[in-house]
Amino acid sequence: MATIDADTVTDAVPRSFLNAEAGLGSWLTTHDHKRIAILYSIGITFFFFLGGIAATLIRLNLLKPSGALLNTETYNKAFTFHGVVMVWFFLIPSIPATLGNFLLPLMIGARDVAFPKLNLVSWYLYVTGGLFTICALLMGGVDTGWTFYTPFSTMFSNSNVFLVIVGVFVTGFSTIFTGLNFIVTIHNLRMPGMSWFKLPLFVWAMYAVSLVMVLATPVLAMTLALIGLERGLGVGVFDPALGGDPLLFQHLFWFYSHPAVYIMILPAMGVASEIIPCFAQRDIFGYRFMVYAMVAIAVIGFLVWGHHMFVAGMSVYAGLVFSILSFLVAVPSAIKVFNWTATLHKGTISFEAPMLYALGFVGLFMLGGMTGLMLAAPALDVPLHDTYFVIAHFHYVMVGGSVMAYLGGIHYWWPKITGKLYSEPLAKFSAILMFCGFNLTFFPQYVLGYEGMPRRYAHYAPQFQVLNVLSSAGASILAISYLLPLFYLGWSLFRGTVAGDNPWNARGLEWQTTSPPPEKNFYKPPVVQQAYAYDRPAP
Amino acid sequence: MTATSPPSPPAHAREHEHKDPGAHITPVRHYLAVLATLLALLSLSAISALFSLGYWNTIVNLAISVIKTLLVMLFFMHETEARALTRTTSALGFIWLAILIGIMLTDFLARSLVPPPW
Amino acid sequence: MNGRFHLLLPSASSLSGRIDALWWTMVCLCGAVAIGVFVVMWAFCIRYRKGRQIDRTLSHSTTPIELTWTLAPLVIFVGVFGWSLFLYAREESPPKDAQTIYVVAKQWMWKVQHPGGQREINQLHVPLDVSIRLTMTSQDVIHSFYVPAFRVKQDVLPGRYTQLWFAATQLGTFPLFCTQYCGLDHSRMGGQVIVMRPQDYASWLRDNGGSATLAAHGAALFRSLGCSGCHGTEASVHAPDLDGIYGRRVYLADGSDVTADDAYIRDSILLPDKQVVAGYAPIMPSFQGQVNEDGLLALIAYLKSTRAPPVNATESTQNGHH
Amino acid sequence: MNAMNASVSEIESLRERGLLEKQFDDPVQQREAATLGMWVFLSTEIVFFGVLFASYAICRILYPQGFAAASRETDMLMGTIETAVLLTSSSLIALGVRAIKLEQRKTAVWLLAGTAALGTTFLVMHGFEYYREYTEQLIPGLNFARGGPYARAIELFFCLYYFITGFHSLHVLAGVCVIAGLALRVARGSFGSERFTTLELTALYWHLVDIVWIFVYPLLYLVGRSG
Repeated sequence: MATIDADTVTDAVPRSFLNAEAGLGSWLTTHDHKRIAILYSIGITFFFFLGGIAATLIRLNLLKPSGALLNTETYNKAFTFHGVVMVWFFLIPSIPATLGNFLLPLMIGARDVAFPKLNLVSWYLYVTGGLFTICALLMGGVDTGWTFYTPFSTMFSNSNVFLVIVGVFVTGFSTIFTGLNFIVTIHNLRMPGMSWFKLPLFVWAMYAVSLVMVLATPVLAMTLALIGLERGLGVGVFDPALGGDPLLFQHLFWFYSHPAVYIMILPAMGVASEIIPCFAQRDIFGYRFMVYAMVAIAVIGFLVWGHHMFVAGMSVYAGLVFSILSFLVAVPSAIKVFNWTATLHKGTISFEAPMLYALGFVGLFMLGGMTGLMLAAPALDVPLHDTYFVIAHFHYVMVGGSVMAYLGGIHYWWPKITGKLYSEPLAKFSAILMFCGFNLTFFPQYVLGYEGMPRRYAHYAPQFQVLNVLSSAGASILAISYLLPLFYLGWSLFRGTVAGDNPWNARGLEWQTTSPPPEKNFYKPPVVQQAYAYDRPAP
Repeated sequence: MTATSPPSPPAHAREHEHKDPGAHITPVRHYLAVLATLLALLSLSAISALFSLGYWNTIVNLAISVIKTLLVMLFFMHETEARALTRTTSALGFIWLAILIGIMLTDFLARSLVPPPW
Repeated sequence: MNGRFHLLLPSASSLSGRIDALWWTMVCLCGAVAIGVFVVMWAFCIRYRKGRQIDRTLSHSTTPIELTWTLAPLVIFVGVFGWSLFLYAREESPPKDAQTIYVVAKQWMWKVQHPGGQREINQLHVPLDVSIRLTMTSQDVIHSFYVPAFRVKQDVLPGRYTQLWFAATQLGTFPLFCTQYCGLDHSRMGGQVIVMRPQDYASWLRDNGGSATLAAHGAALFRSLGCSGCHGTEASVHAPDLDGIYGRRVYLADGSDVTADDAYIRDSILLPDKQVVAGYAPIMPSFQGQVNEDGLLALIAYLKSTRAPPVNATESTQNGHH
Repeated sequence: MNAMNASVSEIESLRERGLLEKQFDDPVQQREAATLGMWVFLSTEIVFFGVLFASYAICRILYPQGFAAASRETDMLMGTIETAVLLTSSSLIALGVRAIKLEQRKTAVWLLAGTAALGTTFLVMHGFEYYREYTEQLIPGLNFARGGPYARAIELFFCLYYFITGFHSLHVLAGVCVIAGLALRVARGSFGSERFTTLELTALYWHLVDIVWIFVYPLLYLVGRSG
């Protein structure tokens, strides 16, 4: 339990973890989970806009059927770079490394994560991996697609695949160590009285995500190592000339990559499960079912990777096994969507920006999830696989889901992290703009996919141009809506009004300490209540 | 359900009391006995490989390896005294490996079967 | 390829109608649930918004409704799975009488070879209402043969044969795409599938049938590579007789038996001692590197065209092993 | 001295002597966290090597005779001795941790040094094996020269052989360096019955490296020996 000696707030600027020590050195060698979370958020924002630039190039190029901007090779490198940066350097670390690092110890009443030094090592691994990937970009980029399918990535691509592989390999270990840190923290550092079923759903999300991170990422590390060795030696396990089977690579790659998409979505579910009860001022609907659903998604998520390979030459029987399991994994997600909606029942709902992002998340995640159901049926996956239907599906879940929830979480905990309030009207405007821009960008791609436009095409058949122009128009609106938060959140850092300890009247231990919290998290030990006890006043 | 605000405790109580694994000291002869069994099993697997038992060779070798692994895990890694959580974590890696190989086999073994007539 | 934009994709193959039925059912089902949830969400947001005086006492028994929306999706999903399972199995098992056309995918082109010897690049002429089975392989990376109008798609793997079948039910020209990323000109590796009336198709075959049929080309290769030296009828070397081998059960040295299909013949040419026939010494050299994918397909076509010698011949030669 | 309910003064003294980090409340919680963290890391190592075993399993199913022929090319005697060396080193480090808990510093130093020595012997024997295979032209990508029907399968086997033994030897090398370092620190007296968690974790890591080899040995050296 956190033994605290209360020392009162003395000078004008309240002492907090932000100004506990000054100087860049103190930031780069900090062991404080809150500072490491902020270091991560800087890296993540940088990589988000780097990937965003690649996305803009792609959308501009697709304005014309014969490619408006880039030649074919640059286009191939642009979508590969967009994929690699967005998947490994933004989506996977975004919520766990920033909000997770900052809030997990606070939410369970601990002073820090279990291994603070390992937490800092994870950040340096993440940055080193990032540097390798940027170095690969500067040396001419990669043209294999973020999936590195063999034998193209090992035998036929002469772009610097090796550098990106080393980059992703190193960042993979940053994810493993973060997962390890969270598992041990949740198991061992809960304050007395904080039993498992009093944990907020965000902590449950971090636990489920850490399980997936720890058990899936090593498979990626070794698979990419095999690719690197095969490129170096010229001979390897996936080489068809040697009798190796390219499908073996796809099995190993997707055994990691499907759980990886659950690494991206589970934290978003945790954030939504925190925001919706707060702005509906009502207990979450079906807390136990939500917990079991999260852990079920994490575990069953490991059994379903084959739905990426229905048309890849896999046997019919394996296709059917993976299909039924993929339908099974969709059930917990359906439960969660219904529970979020039911949480609004009989609440006192207010519509601040975090709530708009959370409601947007629930809506778009549901649409994304449903189209996932269509792709889980092999008979429908055969015509739709590797078309823009799949692109629209995973962007609905990733951009409509994870990015919306990440921004919702940033807005929701912004007062707690920085102690300042952002400008509410601007935030609401950018949330609504993002919702509209997003739908205009990706809904036409569902129709394009149904029409049969394949993905990763630098040039496309002229009949697809109308929808592509629509999609590119939506993309420009989306880009603007992503730039807006940079300004008004940055502005609030300097000019924002001071936020109290609990501006949203939320429940949870992190709202029982000052904002921004002191370096040791709590001045006096927090009071443990039932999770989401909105029927009682905040302690 | 009142808020349980514990007093500032000199010695807090963890929810579940459990004995401290570090304190228990196993005698030396246990370690040597385990080592002897391991080396015996090693020679057994080497000798068994020389007999032509068809596919049983692989099964025997793998079974011996599993026994050796259990011996090392239970005695050298003090799994017997560790708490349930550590035991489940140690088993997790092997279970996930079994999932990977098991479901992958449904593809590689079923590929030669002719697709269903219906 | 400059078809004008039409929202509804043409349904031009025997199975595309059934797949569209499943597709539109799923669209309506998901649409209904999505609209349902949106309406409920909007209703709650308006009805229970802050500042509106309304009864907000919570009833605490949530389990029954939780169970309903756990089991209901499960039942629907199993239903959809059953339907798609039935369809997928039909898609994956071509009818016995399907005509085989060989496709070799190469970095950024489709090479099509008809049994009659006709060769096409990025084009495929097929007769109306005839089941066509495409036996496909790739010379370099993974490609994917996709005709949206027929709702068929199959990845084409190097070192292995994959197959795809359809029966075209609509005349006309339909776009063909490569959907598995295969490098620089992946987006240009498209083509057309031209569905013709049977008599037009027959005349097209005659006009383009200039070069020898695939089987004849295979027979020439069979002699030029020296296969006939051992496997010919008057050969002195003790080697299995290959007449009428295609589709027959072959008994191997290690006691197992296998059907002599395309893959078996291809492996026997490139890796002769992988599956040695019972009663024969593994003396056949490997032809790896001496014959390319097109040559292999020609040899297979030739072996398919040979007939087993009449039954009254001596027992030993009939099933090719002693 | 690891009393369960240490009083506040004891906890403060532990913190001054750097035996208890600030985020933990008592030494038992700290040790449990360290052990759990190590076991989670060991699970990731099992899955990390598991991918190689999965590839081995699939390739062996595709080419059973080829793998049997290739396995006959490896040196079975050398493999058996290496396994025995690693098993013994595993027992030595277990005894070493026991000795530290009993404050028998002298024996602990010798046991740890013995473990590191056996680890190095293992690596040296691997060096000889690789050199012998180099002279017999069995290294794919370098000078692989094998004819016969199973040439491709043998090359595939040896690709896997070098990947598996290579990654394993890297782990053994890392283990040997860490254990040698610990032996020095034990000799200088910085470990005792109060502070042995680092030693225990290194022992867990070394036992895992041993377990991986327990599975590698039959899969690489004992296939088709009865030929």
